[in-house]
This record gives sequence, structure tokens and C-alpha cells, in this order.
Amino acid sequence: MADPIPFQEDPPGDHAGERRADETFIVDVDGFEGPLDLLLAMSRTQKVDLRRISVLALAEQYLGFVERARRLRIELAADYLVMAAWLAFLKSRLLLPPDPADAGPSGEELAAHLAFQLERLSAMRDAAARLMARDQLGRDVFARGVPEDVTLVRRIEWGASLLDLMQAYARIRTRDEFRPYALDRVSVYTMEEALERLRGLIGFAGQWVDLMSWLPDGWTGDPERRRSATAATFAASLELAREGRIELRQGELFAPISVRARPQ
Amino acid sequence: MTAPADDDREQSLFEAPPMAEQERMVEAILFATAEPVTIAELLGRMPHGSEPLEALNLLRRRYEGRGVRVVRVGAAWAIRTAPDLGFLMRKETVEQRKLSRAAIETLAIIAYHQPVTRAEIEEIRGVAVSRGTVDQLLELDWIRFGRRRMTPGRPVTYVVTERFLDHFGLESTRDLPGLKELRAAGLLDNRSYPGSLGAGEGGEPPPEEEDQPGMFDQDQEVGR
Amino acid sequence: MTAPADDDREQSLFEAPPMAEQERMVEAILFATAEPVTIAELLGRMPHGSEPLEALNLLRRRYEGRGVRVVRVGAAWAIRTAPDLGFLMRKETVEQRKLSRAAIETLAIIAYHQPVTRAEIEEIRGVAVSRGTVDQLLELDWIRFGRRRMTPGRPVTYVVTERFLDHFGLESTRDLPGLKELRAAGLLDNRSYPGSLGAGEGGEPPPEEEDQPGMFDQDQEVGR
Repeated sequence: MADPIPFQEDPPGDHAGERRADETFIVDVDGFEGPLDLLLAMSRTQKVDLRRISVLALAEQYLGFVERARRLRIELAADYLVMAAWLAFLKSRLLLPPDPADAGPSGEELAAHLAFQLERLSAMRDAAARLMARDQLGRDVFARGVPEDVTLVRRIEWGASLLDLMQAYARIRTRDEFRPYALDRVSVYTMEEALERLRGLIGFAGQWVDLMSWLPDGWTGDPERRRSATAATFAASLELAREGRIELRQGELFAPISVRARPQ
Repeated sequence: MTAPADDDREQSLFEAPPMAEQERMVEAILFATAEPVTIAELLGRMPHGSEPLEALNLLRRRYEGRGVRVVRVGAAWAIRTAPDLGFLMRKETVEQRKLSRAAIETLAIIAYHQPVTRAEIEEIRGVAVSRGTVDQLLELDWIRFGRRRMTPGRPVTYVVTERFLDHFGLESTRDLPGLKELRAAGLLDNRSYPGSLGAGEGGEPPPEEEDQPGMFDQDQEVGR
Repeated sequence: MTAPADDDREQSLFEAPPMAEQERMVEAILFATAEPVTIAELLGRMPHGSEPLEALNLLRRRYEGRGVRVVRVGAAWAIRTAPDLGFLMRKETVEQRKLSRAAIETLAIIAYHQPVTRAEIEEIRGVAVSRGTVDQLLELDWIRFGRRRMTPGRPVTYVVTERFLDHFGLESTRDLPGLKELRAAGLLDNRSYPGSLGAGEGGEPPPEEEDQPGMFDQDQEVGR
């Protein structure tokens, strides 16, 4: 790394600022962010618009700087030397007449691009400075000091429209081919019917009677009807037993069930 | 505080900002400060000669009826949301879900036949009604328990609620269209209701739904 | 079903609140949060049918010249103290991490050239971008990854964030200072090295910044 050795050299002008800038990059390479940064600082000494900068003069200035550094045995980073080599190449391109056999870019094109790079870097630095000079949040401008917490509430909304409802109903009702609401009870003997019947019969059942003898007429033949009537009558007898109106008796598993009115 | 005895130079040097400016200052301080601010603190932060109490009162009046208010918190002052707008501070995420077919059918039966027992619903639907379906409708407050039926077992009945009427825009269940109107409206002629594939084609009862945990899974129910 | 009654109810249910009321709501919501709030979020929190953008514009005008202002930040909105009153908030001032010159320049290059790849940043600065620099900007949530560039290697790009806009008081990246002039001068063009296949051939790849801490001591370079 280069030591910040004071290096006396004839100042290029008598302008103090210029001299200082010149000395700065001679003495203190550490202060620069690489060759492009150094070139930009050097170009400033030309005191012209970066677009009209003399790249040739700049190249000579840079090569002079590298030469002086070398004489002083200041170790330069590789990229500074790479830039020096490139600028030497550029210088020869700018000074020599163009070689018609060479298809590469002309010296002017290369110089223009370097000038563009320098101008762009300079512009970005200005932009960065302007950005940082803006009012900044937490420094010049402030947000709410006491944000109020927003409570998060998750809610599920179950949706159904009247149309959904009516269609659902229509769907159920049309399963039975539009029959009016009456269930098919041809082969169904309900517990209510059995209860009704049993309530009328128990008055006559002082003795044990087989429950199956109480099945209504017309419900004993067809197996389906018999099954329904048996179930309903049995359920009804349980209900009456619960009410304390009758007593039930069964000798063994699957034996006939007998019933009689409960003695008052 | 500058005493009246102070000389002119000192006066102008410490001249307090105009009251409108002081009001702006109080506004900014109350806004950005994490805790309620006392008058003493305002006095300490504002330029010499300011009168924070007066500025505060102006600000307080300015915010009257606005979305936020200047309120007193103990001995200090703060800006707070107007109480009537507290509901805005709840971020509600609403998830829209369609009722399952089982639920909507059960609901329809209750609406058309109320008061109706569960056994009757099952009889009409031709399929068992799951406890979850009824619970959901109860939870939605679309159905409630009616009187017990005076039959053996004294089964409970279900009826629809005011909220049900409200949701479906009905004055009463008598306003529900009957079969005739449904047919007139084309609701019965259309055999391919969404989700009624089985029923529409041949009256095949839908599969047993009891004890199916996936029942409320809409995607399964609806697409059936 | 009685149609007129139904209509009335629906009307009142979904009618948006008066604009003055909407303005209050926007005011309350913006006051309640430190982060900018998007129009979409306002829409989600305000009653159905509200027009937050119109309410915002009214509110913004109302706060002109006051101690706090309604500002736009990208696609969102926030209330911030007026910049001229920053001196009152010394207590609230957040100690900001000092950014290195490298970080500041990198940030500016990303803002003005976005989306931009690391190679392009290095090409503009003429020096390698250290990992720490990018990390620092990512950590501050001032930059984020943009889309990958559809060029060989599919390099990632960087773009600035909404928080960046918020921090520097920008409505959008279009409002970056001097953007128009820079563009007019062609300084934001991606002009490649003449006669080369790609950009950045002019210099050898610059050395890795990290390897040479003495070269540009970031902590010393601080400021502007």
C-alpha cells in the first residue's frame, strides 16, 4: 500500500485548490476508489465541462502520475497499472493516424467512452449527494409515534342466497316426481297408529295375551307390512309399559311376548 | 418567560412564533411522540416564549369532529382515533364459503315445514341429518329450537329465526315460494341444478352423510 | 318476498358513507399507523362502496401547510411531520447508521438505473461492489432483488423499495432529483464500451473491495 509520503512536484498552476488536488492524488492514492475515481479527480483540474475534456491530456496526466509513483517506489494496486496500460494504448490511438486494417474502435470512440464514463460517475455522485440532502425519515420528517395496533379478526361468512334455498327445496321435492307432500305410507304402520290401537285394546287385557295377536287386520299377511306393524306395535307396547299402563313378559330369548293391563 | 422589563433587543431575539405556527408545532410533536406529552415538555421543546396551552386548545378545537382527536391522558396530551371509528382499527379478513348442500337442504326443509323435528327432516331428505349440519345452522343463528313435539320422546322441533328472514330478505316464511311458484319460476323444470346431479337424474338418494368429517368441506360437497 | 322493502334494506346496507365521513375514516387509519397504507388496504377496511382515493385527496388538501402532511409513497399513503419542524423532534430522531460513500453511491446508482445488475454498478463506479455494501442496503430495506436479467448468467438485478421512497420522501422513483436532466443528457443510457461485445470490457474486472480495506475505508468516507 502506498504510504502517504509528501511528494514535492512543481505545481501545474498557481491556483491553490488545483495544487492541492494535484498533490492529493499524488500523495494519497488511498483516498481514491480506483483508477476511474482518480481520473475523475484529475479531469477536474482541466476546469472544463466533462464533455469537452481533453482525454489525451488526461491520459498523459495519469501516466505521469504512475511514472512518478514508480520513481518513488510507491506500490500501486494492479488496477491502477492496468488503467495506465490502457491509457497508453489510447494515447497511441489518438496520436497515430488510424490504421485502415484495424477494425477495432477508433481512438476518438475510446476517448468518448472514457469521457462518458467519467461524466456518468460524476453525475451519479451528484445525484447521491442530492439524495442524501433530502429530508429523511427519522431525521427531518417523522412518522406516527404511537401506532395503534390493528386487531386482526378472521371471520368466515357462510353464504347462501334465497335462490340456493329454493333450489335446494325444489331438488328435494322433485325427487318424488312432484307428488304433493305426503309420504308413502302404504306399507308403514307408525308407532302413533299402534299406540292408538293398543290404548283401545288394553282395557280388555286382564290376562296375558300374545302381543302379536294385537296386530291390526290386513297387516299380518304381506311380510313387509307385517314387519312394520310388528315393530310399531312392539314400540308402542314399550311406550305403554313406560307409562305404567301395561306389563310385558317374555319367557326366553325369541319367545312370544305377552302383555296384560297393569293391575290398578 | 420574558418579563416586560426586558429590553427591545432581547424581546425581538426571543420573539415567539405566531400562534398558527405554534399550533403546527404542537400538532407535529403530538403526532410523532411515542407517549402523551405534557405542557411542560411542549414548553421545553418549542421556541422560547411559546404558549403551548393556547396552541393546544386551538389544535384541540381544530380536531373536533375529525377522524382523530386531541385528548387528555392524565396530565398529558395525545392524538387518538375518534371513538366512533374504532371499528376501522380491526382488520377483518372475511372468508366467503358456500353452505354445504346438506346444510342448505336442511335449512330449506326447516323453512318450508317449520316447526319440524329432526326425524321429519330425515324423512323428507331421505338421508340422516348430521349433528354438524344442525349445529352449523344453529350457530349461524338461522334456525333455533321450537317447541317440543307432544309425541313420544317429546322430540325438539326446529324453526327459522328472524336473522334467517333478514338474510334471505323475507318478511315471513309464508313468503317462501310454493312448489307452484317454483315451477313457474323455472326452478323445477331445470333438472340440472348445480350439485343436484344424483337427485335430478333419477331420485337416487345421496350417500349417507352422517359422521363424515369432510362434510363442511365445500369443495367436496358442492362438486358432487 | 316484498321487493321494495328488500331494495331499501340493500340500499342502506351497502350505501357508502358520505365523503366527509370517508375522509375522517382515512384520517383515522393513516394516523393510526407508522407505515404507509395502500389504497387496497383502505378499501378493505372502509365500508363497502367507499372511495379512498377521493377521500385521500380531500384530506391531503386539508393538511396542506399544517404540522403534519399527507404524503404519497409509491402506491401507498402516509402522514408525516412537516420537514420544517424536524428541529422539534430531536427526541424522536433515530440514530442513523452512517452509510459509507460506497453505499451511498451504490444506492444512487440503483435508484437511477434500476433495475440494475451488480456488474453494471461496478461498471459505473469503476470499482468492485463489496458484499457488505449491498448487504447493508438490503438490511435497511432500501433495495431488494428485482427480476433476473435475461442475459447469459441470468444475473439478479436490484431495485429500490417503497421504504426507500418513504425514507427520502419520494412519491415514486420518477421524482428522484435531477432524473429528467440525467436522462436527457444520456447519462442513464446503458452505453457499452465501443466495439466490445458487452459492457465493462474497458477495464479488467476491478479488484474485490473487501480485499483492500485500506483503499477506501468505508467508515472514514461517511457522509456526503
